[in-house]
Amino acid sequence: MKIDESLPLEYSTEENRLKILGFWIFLGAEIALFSTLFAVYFTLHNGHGDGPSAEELFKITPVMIETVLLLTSSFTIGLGIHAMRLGLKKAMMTFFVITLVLGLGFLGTEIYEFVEYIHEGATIQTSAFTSSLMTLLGTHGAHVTFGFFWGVAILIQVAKRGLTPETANKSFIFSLYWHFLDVVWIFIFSFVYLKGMM
Amino acid sequence: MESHEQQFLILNEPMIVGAMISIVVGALSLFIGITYFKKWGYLWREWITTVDHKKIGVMYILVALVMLFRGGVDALLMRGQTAMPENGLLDAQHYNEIFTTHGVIMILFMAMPFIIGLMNVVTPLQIGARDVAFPRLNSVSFWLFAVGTGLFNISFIIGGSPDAGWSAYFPLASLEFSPTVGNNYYAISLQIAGLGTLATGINFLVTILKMRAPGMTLMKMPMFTWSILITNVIIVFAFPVLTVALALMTMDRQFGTKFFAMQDGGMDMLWANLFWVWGHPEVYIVILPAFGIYSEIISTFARKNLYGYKSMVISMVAISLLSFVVWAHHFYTMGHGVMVNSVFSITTMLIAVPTGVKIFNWLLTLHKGKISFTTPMLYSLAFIPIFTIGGVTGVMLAMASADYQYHNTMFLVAHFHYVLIPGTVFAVIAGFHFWFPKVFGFRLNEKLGKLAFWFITISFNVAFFPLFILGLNGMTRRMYTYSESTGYGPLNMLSFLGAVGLGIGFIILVYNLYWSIRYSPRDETGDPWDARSLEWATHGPVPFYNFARIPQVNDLDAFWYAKKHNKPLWSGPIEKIHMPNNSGMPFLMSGAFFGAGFCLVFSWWIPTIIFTILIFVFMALRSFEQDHGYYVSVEEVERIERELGGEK
Amino acid sequence: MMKQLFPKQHVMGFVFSMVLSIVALAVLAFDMSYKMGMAILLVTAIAQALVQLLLFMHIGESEDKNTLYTNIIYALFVGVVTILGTLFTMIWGYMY
Amino acid sequence: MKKKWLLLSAIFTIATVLAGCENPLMVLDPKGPNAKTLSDTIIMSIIVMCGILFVVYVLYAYMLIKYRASRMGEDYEPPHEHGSTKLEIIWTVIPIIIVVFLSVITVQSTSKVESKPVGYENEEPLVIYAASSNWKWHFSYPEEGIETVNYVNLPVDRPVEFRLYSYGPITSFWIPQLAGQKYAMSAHVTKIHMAADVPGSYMGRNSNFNGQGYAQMEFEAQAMTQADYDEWVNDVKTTAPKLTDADYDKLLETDFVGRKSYSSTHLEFNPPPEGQHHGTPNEGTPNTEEDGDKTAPSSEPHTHPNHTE
Ligand code: HEA
Ligand code: HEA
Ligand code: CUA
Ligand SMILES: [Cu+2]
Repeated sequence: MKIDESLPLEYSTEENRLKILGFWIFLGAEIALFSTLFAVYFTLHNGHGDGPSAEELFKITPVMIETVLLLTSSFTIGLGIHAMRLGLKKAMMTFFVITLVLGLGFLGTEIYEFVEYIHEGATIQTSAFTSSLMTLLGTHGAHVTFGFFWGVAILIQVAKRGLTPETANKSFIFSLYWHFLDVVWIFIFSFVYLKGMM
Repeated sequence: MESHEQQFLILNEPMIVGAMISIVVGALSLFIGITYFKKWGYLWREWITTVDHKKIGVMYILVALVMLFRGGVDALLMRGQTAMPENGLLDAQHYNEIFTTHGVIMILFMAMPFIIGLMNVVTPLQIGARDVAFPRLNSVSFWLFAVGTGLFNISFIIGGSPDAGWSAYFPLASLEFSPTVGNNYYAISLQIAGLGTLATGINFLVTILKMRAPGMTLMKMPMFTWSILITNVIIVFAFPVLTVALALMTMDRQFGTKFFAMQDGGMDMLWANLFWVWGHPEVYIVILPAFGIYSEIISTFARKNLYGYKSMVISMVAISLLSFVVWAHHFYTMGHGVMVNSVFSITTMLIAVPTGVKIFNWLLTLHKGKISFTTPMLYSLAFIPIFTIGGVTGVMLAMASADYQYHNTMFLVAHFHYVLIPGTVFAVIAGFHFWFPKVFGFRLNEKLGKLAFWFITISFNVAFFPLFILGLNGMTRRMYTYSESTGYGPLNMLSFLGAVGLGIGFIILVYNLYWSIRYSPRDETGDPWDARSLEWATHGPVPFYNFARIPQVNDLDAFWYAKKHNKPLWSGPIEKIHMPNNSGMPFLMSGAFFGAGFCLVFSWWIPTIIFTILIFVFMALRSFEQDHGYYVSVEEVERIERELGGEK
Repeated sequence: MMKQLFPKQHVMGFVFSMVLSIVALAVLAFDMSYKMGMAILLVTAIAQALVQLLLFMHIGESEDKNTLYTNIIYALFVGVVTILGTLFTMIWGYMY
Repeated sequence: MKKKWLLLSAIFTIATVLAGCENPLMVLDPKGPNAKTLSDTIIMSIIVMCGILFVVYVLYAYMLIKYRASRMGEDYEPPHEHGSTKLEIIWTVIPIIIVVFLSVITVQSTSKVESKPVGYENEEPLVIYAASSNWKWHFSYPEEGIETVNYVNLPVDRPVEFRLYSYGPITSFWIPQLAGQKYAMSAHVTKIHMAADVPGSYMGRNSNFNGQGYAQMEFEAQAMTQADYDEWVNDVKTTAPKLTDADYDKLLETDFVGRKSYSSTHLEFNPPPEGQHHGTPNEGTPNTEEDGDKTAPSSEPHTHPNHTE
């Protein structure tokens, strides 16, 4: 394997560069996927039938908590990658752990929110509005959940194998994924919650 | 007209029982045969676990050929049923299942994989690469596709086929109106195959963007590679829409959500909308590679470079962008205002412009050429006039007002067969004949090839031209029978005869395969057609590492240039070659997908969850796996090259 | 050490994203027209996305940056067309 | 390549036959102004397309005849040509002009058939509700207070406005000789305008696949003189039974029924989803259960010009 020393570890082999490009393209596909979910939500968000409407359902507090947690985690994973580029394995791992903990916090809040919704009589079967809302949120949440386990797997590998072109590449790609989820959340925050409460 | 009750094995239908028996017998004899000839190891080592793009491509094409026959038998049954008024070959339920599976299979399990197969075989060779960017992922793609195909096809005997049309409009496809598991199969098998397709899209984009031979700038790429690049862009951005649509369908049918429901704020029209947001780009996914294939073949057999290379590229980019903004032409009749229909009419008709540019460029490529009429060339030449009929009738459909009269009629059916068959099917057959010697080292017989060609081309027109007239006479599609007084009988009979002729043509085609494998003379040159692009520069059959040395490209049609000017394509010594390892994991993981999909179809939750966990376990295993591939030594490469008749 | 671990670019990005979120909250705090609110949300959300894309994801750092930009722009084109087009055909198209 | 020429001449013959007289094709044999608009549009577009095909075929035949290898001589080597900007501009611009032309025609003819037929602008249309349920058509005449199943009679020389909806899968209401088709859906009402010029019996059917009984889902549309029409209405009013809620429910449940006539309509007890839009609460949706049916459709001003005035 040819290693190009002039580039950061995660870019240092041809294979790594292919993977990074491939992942960006995958993110392009994810943009299309989430756009479709948004399109569905925007089309159906008034279709609440006899169930609760957006105004009735949304509360600002948990949403703000989720937003702060996720934005912060996006920041910390950025720092993690920065530390990785400096070759600071310990610092990098610390930032990754913080990121994943914040991610768990996000998930916890979101689950709490869902339970609240169900208490208010809004399940995924209640109306087209709740179906599309919960599917959009759920898809994002599932991505975060998957990201959590993926992050754990990468942490284990970094701990065991150190910072190699391979592990650095995985960590970097993981960070792209995590930032992307943050971007999606911002759109959910703005155009689902804030717009819904406006 | 009794409706099918929910049942697991369909035992009350002679046709299905017959199919079941023949499948079981076929599978059993295959199993015994493989065991008898001790081929399991060979199969596992050389095919099931392979990550070689050429072998994966061959497997795609094999499945596609089988599916062509499955879809073709469906077609013959439909044409047989409607050949005469009040015919009793099929009842309504059967007819409905059959046109649904015919449409799905032909588009998603025949046209797509055939194209993906050719793209697998050819693209890395054309750009002078050793493999695709992610060989392991490529294998995953294939096996997911294979599993999706298998799942869709077993619906026929276990549980019942989908019966709401390939477009599966809600509310018809909802649990209320389609209570059998048929549409679960539809949603889940397309979902699994679609994931594979998406992965293919990413894989080939990276391959083409990053792995071209030195010197091959984008504007020096062969036109087929260009068409694949653009096609994969469409795949990457269109398939997520299908993913979402199918997921919503599954949830509506199996989890009681209300997306497309008739109550609680649901919107049945939204399914149609999402389906076509994907569905329209999909038809360009199957036509653009065809355009690429024709470009290669026409320029090869006119012995001329492709006319207007740049405008060919620009027009494909234009088509790819336009393909995303026209979908509503599939439901002009849904009652939205003049405004919506006008906008989509105009965007739709605009696609005629770049397509026309391509047609005229091909014609001008022939100009001053030296045209030899080989089998692949015949298909490519037949494509131009016949596809143009399909295209201009498409423009007629694009006129919203007029479409109020064509929509859902046989006129529409005629349109899309006139684009799909001379467009996509002729192209993949032409590509099959053209690249066959590259992969197997011998050509298909030309005489038989031409015989099949004439059968197919003439019968095609006999089978489908009458449908235009029937459509204008008010015959709607998806109608299993009609009364004598309609007067539709004679033309339908004519069309049936055409379909039989098509069947005979395809039988000759397959016979040609058999004949050529046995008797065709082997070709040693690797370049039997005196062709132009890099894939012909290496040996045929191609060694597993493709090129002993990576070629250096200075020109469009690099190989042609090298031949004509006696310039070598490569220099320097042979170096050791890095190759990826085979792996059984993609196959096994796809097995887990099959399990999960099958159980999900029947809403068996616990096994579904177990299989799903298994899928994630495979992903985790893959994450922890350390596999750096292996090296082929210089001596080994030299030995292989010598055996293949001299270094290339 | 701290300076090394907390580069300015990232800290700025974080501050931006927090500020932008708070600005977006204005649509709840103040009484404003629907159009005005949507405009604010659009601006803040797009700015946030750009912060992530440019400052955190380093989209412009590699040799493939043109490909990456094309990819994202194409994805946004398809995304926007899907969203607006769906609303156009399913909702607005019936209201002229 | 004789075949191509055969095909070409076939197209021309067909084009003439299509427009011709003896046994004209249904779509090209309009019996009312809106269908006539469509038929004219179609014939015009066929002519344009034949022109395009002609150009392509002539070029094609020329290339194939002139440049076949067997004629070119052993040592003829084709030239290397990059293309020609001039030619490429020509075959971009001419199609664009054609597309612009077709677009204008499309927009004009679409708005024409989406409004009251030409020549009837000032007349009050006869409103008929057409509802589909597996696998029948129900026609209600609110003006006359009568209802039919699987046949519809209309007076000639009077604009008719069909308001469509469906109890279940999407269907498409189509009387080819009077107007183009339109979908009938469960959540809201769509509309077709038409008028018949000539008395006669016309084929009408559902043209959007909706399950097992789809092929049989035909009805007869009979255009009759005003006098005949009045007589028929009177006849139904006096002789036909009233349609009760229970009858209607039973009717909806039955897969196939023959023709029926009633001297009242279901509109009173099972109102159509008018003024509804997706998204608003779903009272009035045809599929809702008994009590939902009784509530009047929500009275909010509907924003659906397509649906009701
Ligand atoms: C390979 C597949 C393929 C291709 C390439 C096309 C190409 C086109 N299609 Fe087709 N289409 C389908 C597959 C395809 N279609 C399928 C499967 C369906 C039905 C699905 C279903 O309902 O089940 C369908 C349905 C369909 C409809 C919906 C009709 C309805 O449901 O009522 C419409 C309407 O606009 C349409 C239009 C077009 C147009 C304008 C093109 C254009 O791209 C054609 C462009 C080509 C030309 C025009 C010829 C060459 C050009 C010139 C020589 C230049 C000069 C020409 C002009 C200026 C006109 N198609
Ligand atoms: C790539 C796509 C593709 C291809 C290649 C075809 C190929 C064919 N299709 Fe296809 N068709 C569709 C895509 C395609 N179709 C789609 C998308 C639909 C819409 C579905 C829907 O409404 O939901 C459709 C619908 C459709 C209908 C409309 C049904 C209806 O609405 O009532 C009909 C009717 O004739 C038809 C006929 C045929 C025929 C005769 C062929 C022939 O070309 C097939 C030729 C192949 C063979 C004949 C098989 C080979 C040989 C044998 C099997 C050996 C045995 C033969 C003999 C003994 C003679 N198709
Ligand atoms: Cu759709 Cu009103
Ligand atoms: Cu289309």
